[in-house]
Amino acid sequence: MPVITYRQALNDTLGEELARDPNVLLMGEEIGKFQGSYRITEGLQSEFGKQRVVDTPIAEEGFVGLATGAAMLGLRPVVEIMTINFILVAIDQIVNHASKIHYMFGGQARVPLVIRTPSGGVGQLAATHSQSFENWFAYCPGLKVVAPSTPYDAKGLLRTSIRDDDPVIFIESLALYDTKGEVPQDDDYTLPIGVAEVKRQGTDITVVAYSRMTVIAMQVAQALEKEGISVEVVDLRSLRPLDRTTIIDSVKKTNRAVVIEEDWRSYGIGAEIAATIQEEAFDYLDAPVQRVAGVEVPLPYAAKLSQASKPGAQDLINAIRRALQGGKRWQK
Amino acid sequence: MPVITYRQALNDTLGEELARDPNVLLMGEEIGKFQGSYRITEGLQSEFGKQRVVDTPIAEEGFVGLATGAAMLGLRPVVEIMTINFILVAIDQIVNHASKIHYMFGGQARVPLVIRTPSGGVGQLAATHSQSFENWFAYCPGLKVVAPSTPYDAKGLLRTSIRDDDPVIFIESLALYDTKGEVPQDDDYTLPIGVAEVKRQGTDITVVAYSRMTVIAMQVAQALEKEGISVEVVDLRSLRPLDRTTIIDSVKKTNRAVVIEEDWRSYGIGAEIAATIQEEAFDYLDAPVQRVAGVEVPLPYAAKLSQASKPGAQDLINAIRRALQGGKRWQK
Amino acid sequence: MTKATKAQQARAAENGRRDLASEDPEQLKHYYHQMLLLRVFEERTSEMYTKAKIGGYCHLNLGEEATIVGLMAALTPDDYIFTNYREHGYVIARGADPGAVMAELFGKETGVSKGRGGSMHLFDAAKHFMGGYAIVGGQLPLATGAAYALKYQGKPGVVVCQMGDATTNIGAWHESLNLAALWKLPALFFIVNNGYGMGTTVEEGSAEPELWKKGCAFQMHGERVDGTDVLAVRDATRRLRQRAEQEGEPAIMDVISFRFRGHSVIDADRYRDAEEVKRERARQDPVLLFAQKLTEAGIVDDAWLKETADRVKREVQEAIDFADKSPDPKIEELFDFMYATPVPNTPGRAEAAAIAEQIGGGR
Amino acid sequence: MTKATKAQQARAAENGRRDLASEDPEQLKHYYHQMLLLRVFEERTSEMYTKAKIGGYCHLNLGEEATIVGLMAALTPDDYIFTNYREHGYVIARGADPGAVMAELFGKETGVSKGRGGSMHLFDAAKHFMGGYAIVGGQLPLATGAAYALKYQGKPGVVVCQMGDATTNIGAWHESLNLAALWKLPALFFIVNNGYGMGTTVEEGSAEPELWKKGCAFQMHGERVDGTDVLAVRDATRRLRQRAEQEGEPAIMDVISFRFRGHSVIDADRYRDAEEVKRERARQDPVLLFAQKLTEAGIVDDAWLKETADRVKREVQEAIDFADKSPDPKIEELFDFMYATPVPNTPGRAEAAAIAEQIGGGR
Ligand SMILES: Cc1ncc(C[n+]2csc(CCOP(=O)(O)OP(=O)(O)O)c2C)c(N)n1
Ligand SMILES: Cc1ncc(C[n+]2csc(CCOP(=O)(O)OP(=O)(O)O)c2C)c(N)n1
Ligand SMILES: [Mg+2]
Ligand SMILES: [Mg+2]
Repeated sequence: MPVITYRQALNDTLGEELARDPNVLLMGEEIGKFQGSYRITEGLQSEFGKQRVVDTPIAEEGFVGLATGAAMLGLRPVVEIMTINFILVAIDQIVNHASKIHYMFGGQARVPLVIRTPSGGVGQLAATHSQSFENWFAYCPGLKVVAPSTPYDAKGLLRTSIRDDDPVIFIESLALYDTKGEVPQDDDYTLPIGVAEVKRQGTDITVVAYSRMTVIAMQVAQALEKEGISVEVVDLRSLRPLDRTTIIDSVKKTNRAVVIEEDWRSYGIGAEIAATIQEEAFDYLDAPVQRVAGVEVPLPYAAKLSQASKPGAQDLINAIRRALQGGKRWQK
Repeated sequence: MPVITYRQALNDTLGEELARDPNVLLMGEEIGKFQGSYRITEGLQSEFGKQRVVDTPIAEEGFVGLATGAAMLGLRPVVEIMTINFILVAIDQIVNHASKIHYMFGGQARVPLVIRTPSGGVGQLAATHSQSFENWFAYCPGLKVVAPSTPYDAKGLLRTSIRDDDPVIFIESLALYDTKGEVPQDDDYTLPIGVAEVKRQGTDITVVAYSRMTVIAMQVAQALEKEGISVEVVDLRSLRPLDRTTIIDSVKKTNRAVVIEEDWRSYGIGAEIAATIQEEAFDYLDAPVQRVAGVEVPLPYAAKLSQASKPGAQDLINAIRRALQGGKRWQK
Repeated sequence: MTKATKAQQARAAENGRRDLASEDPEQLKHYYHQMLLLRVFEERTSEMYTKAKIGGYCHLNLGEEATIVGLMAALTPDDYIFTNYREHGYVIARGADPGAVMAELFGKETGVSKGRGGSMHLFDAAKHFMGGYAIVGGQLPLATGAAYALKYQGKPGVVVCQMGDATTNIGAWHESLNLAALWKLPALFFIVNNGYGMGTTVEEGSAEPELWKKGCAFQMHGERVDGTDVLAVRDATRRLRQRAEQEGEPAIMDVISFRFRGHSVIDADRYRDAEEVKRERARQDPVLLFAQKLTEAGIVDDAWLKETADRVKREVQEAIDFADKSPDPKIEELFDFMYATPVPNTPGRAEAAAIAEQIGGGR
Repeated sequence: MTKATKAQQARAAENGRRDLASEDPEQLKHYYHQMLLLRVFEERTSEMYTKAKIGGYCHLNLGEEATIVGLMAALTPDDYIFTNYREHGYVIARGADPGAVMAELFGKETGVSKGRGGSMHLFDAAKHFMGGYAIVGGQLPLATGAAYALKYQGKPGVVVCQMGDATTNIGAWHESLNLAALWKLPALFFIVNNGYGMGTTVEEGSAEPELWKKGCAFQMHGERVDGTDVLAVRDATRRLRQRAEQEGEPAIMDVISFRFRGHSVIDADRYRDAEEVKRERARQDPVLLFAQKLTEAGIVDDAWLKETADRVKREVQEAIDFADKSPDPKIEELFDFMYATPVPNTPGRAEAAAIAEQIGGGR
């Protein structure tokens, strides 16, 4: 398999799906003439034309709703929201409309819509440009939410999302766009939505992660191996539906778990993971599930403060050690 | 103390604060001439005039942002969003703006803003009119989120919220408006934000609840008392900041916990409560923390389906029994 | 701008009442029958609500009958319709079975939305009725997108986006109309101007109270139409519909009528002067007005009117009986329609059955 | 409407360049100094960004100098200003210390937002500069609310809401202007029309490309102004400011200038023809044009220009040195400013100190 970047995997997949199905179209701000703020759609407008790759005014509520209505009539729009911070002005169309149309109308209309957007922070983008809201969408029945961590997963999940007949929120990460990995070229390679993957086998502790945090988890797992600590890494891949079975099976084997998330700690994704584990693997847990997450502040701009507020490898290592120190219950 | 309704407690408090401070004003759709969709502001426009009780066009993003900007210049607006479902069109102003202004600008501006809105469902209001989004706001640093369950708490917390210099999301419930309770008339009666209350002492199990679910919890606690089951009820009162100490102290005493919430189960308020308990009271837990929550569907209109989707007393009783069956760990 | 405005004022005038000479009598009778059907359907709906057969929020079309029938008379089967939550009449006039509509209000499995949607969320895919939406302004971007799809796929037809007057003050209005004008989409923005958003008048909500003029910000044509005149509505819609379909010129229709009752069935309407409401209802009753016109023109007589009234009464009673006899949706099917494309780790029939069982244990 | 439009076109013409006879030479020199200060400040800012002294996103005011200085020259200390993220020059021209602005860009404790905000989030309460906002359209409702507060409290002054051309296509524009017009608020909606929203032209984004006309939907007056002419901007602002303050008549100013570089410092500007950009920059350079005018009018000579250039160079270097020497915010103060009213169960100095310690252990 050729090794390409996460960006390239997305760009390839969008191009292939545009070529495959005339009802697929891309829509968003600056995705055409500008080539995409983060160059995910580079070259696609010149290849497929302005009808298929549509530059929009700054009107997220308008064009997200427009894409939803177009999907109801059979188009398959793939919308780019420049970053997830800007999705708030469009969230009524997604949550009060797109997510409910199929169920609320008794199955009479389908909404084959994909909304791609990068979540999380990088550099010093500060409070309004560094947020994570995937937990908000994961909360909503009727939506499907995926968050690939590798170029391989990005391709497989984007294909599936575009071919899926429900609204899919496709979570990307600015910090992942330049990461590289093997990606199958096979035309019908897809990955299922709603299924997590054990990205690394381990026996001492389970680390649950998604998107960019999976990359950190894999690095930490490798580093700790030298110390003789065997870390199993579960990559959620999908946040809704959540694949609880894969998480629980892993924890039943390792008896310990840490979840790492880039979002704010309270009421974040990790809360659901920890709650689920204690519900379904209570008798297997030798220590409380630890959470590593973003510090709860509007992310400050200053480099040091910003760094101090984001979860990193060292935080994960510390949490793993805490979890391993938690002695076996029956020894207490 | 006189016994009045939750609605009356809110109406009284709004009137008193309008009388006390000329910078306090009410703003929202149909709160004046129409007397308020749920009559919370009844009579206030005739008493205080159109300058103090302002009817707005249907433009939530506009007037929530307007109230935020007015607050930056020293006014103390109390905004009514008719129901929390409609707050989605205004959420960018709340989360990307109001919640960040004080911190992001280094403390140079304050936002003494209160946004009142009823959350949850009643009757057969169906998918677009029965949602709970308080977990979304509770997730955001910079906001304070309160959710009173009684007329007593409603008065004390609304007063504090109006006198607080930060943006406060004040969560009400359509189903609570007609409930009655004692309310102090004392002019400086207030309740602190960020502090939970043990509404009922018990020894066998802790039930964590907020808003309307607290009422159900209290009923269930009373009913189970006859069976000799002693239930302690912790009413969160505030969702942000979350008073973890009160929750943990209770669970350390009872060794068992159930959380009941009206929102959707996955990624809801209960997830954070369960995650927190297993983190901070792991060694005291004799059974997994149980969650009683809304079924994850866009709430169907049909009475039977709607009823089947909402959490109720029986669900709580079942969960309590499950939790009590969880034997002591060291007996396993 | 200047030119456009003049043209618009001319139109507004031209949209005055017409005489009936040129009309097919049978058509006119059909219009009357439909208008009366909507009238009686809504009166009985309000009765059923007070009898607790209907729950949730319920908004009636009383006073809006000519607007609805005139609109539908101008549309083709290719066209699509998106509306707000005050939509019972639109679905019926578009051709849905009144029984299936009443069944939806009753929350029955036989309802147009299978009992899942209720009064505010009616849908009929076969009739291209694309939904009632209960978030003010929510239907605007959706309808604009449907128009986008028609243009993209080169299909005939236009999309009608119905809304209330107060909806022109929300952001979605601005974004949707700008996109429709910018991309020349076959869309009609059809404002049912009943003078109120709940208790707020048009003047209290919109800095430009002449709503048909608000298209100026998008160089979009707009017209005012008498919504109590079924023929005026039909003809204006026909003209603008054709323009939208053939020239890709979307337009605004500002269709004036009077709201007979409160905002919804539970609104006591205290903020309006009872006397004035009574007066206006008499003055602007589309059904009454049309009956008089048809009688004066010798197209119908009292006998026919009586007979039509009886027929409508029967038809609505049948709708109610159908709704009454229809089965509730099964709790076992609670998760049906959750997703169009099945996905793992999602509850289905088994989980729903478990809930149903538990309910036995009382929920 | 017709009348308004005529008036507007007249205004647009009247906003042409004026001669300098009637002006106070010292004032004119001051304007020039300010414009050059902004020019050099931004050029050095871009240099500092490439040197990685500045992070995040960074948008420059190059080409906008006359717009900014003209606007500020017309405002009083009572007035308030809200802007978008392209605001360095606005804060400086409003009177903030350039050193404190550069320090903010460097993320230092001495910055105008104490290093918490960065380039897109500048604030200076003392100068009534109420913030740079980085969500397109986000500042509009806020500014409208500030105007509401002035009216409510009967205070003098107006609120200027600066934004870019592409911002007129988002919903917040519609809701804010409607409220401002409906409630007669002392607000000026000041559009910095540089022809582009990133790579999208005005025509590609707005169905009404004459942005000053978009007020028609709210019966709000609008004017086009030459943004490369400091006096034209000053005088139009003065006139409309007074109208807003005294008659409660908000207005739109459509102020045209040319964006010298890419949308932000990291934008290579590939979507514009390099040749044309070069041509336009020469043709529409406000600093150059003003220098020529002042020289022709005999108000300044080459010596003064040279001396002013040196002075500005020094001033900007001092700003950079100040920023460089300033301390970083302390991690121990991470939670300062979290809430204005203290509340229990919230992290504070102790928790921040714990994080700082942990960082020692590398984060
Ligand atoms: C975003 C949003 N805000 C508020 C409401 C509550 N609400 C429902 S209908 C309505 C009035 C709408 O008036 P109009 O558009 O004129 O339609 P009408 O009901 O008069 O037909 C309001 C405020 C809502 N459903 N959605
Ligand atoms: C709601 C939202 N959508 C998209 C963006 C990304 N964005 C930042 S600036 C910009 C262009 C704005 O253009 P304009 O209003 O003309 O201002 P200019 O940058 O030209 O000064 C865009 C699309 C954003 N910040 N917020
Ligand atoms: Mg209306
Ligand atoms: Mg611009």
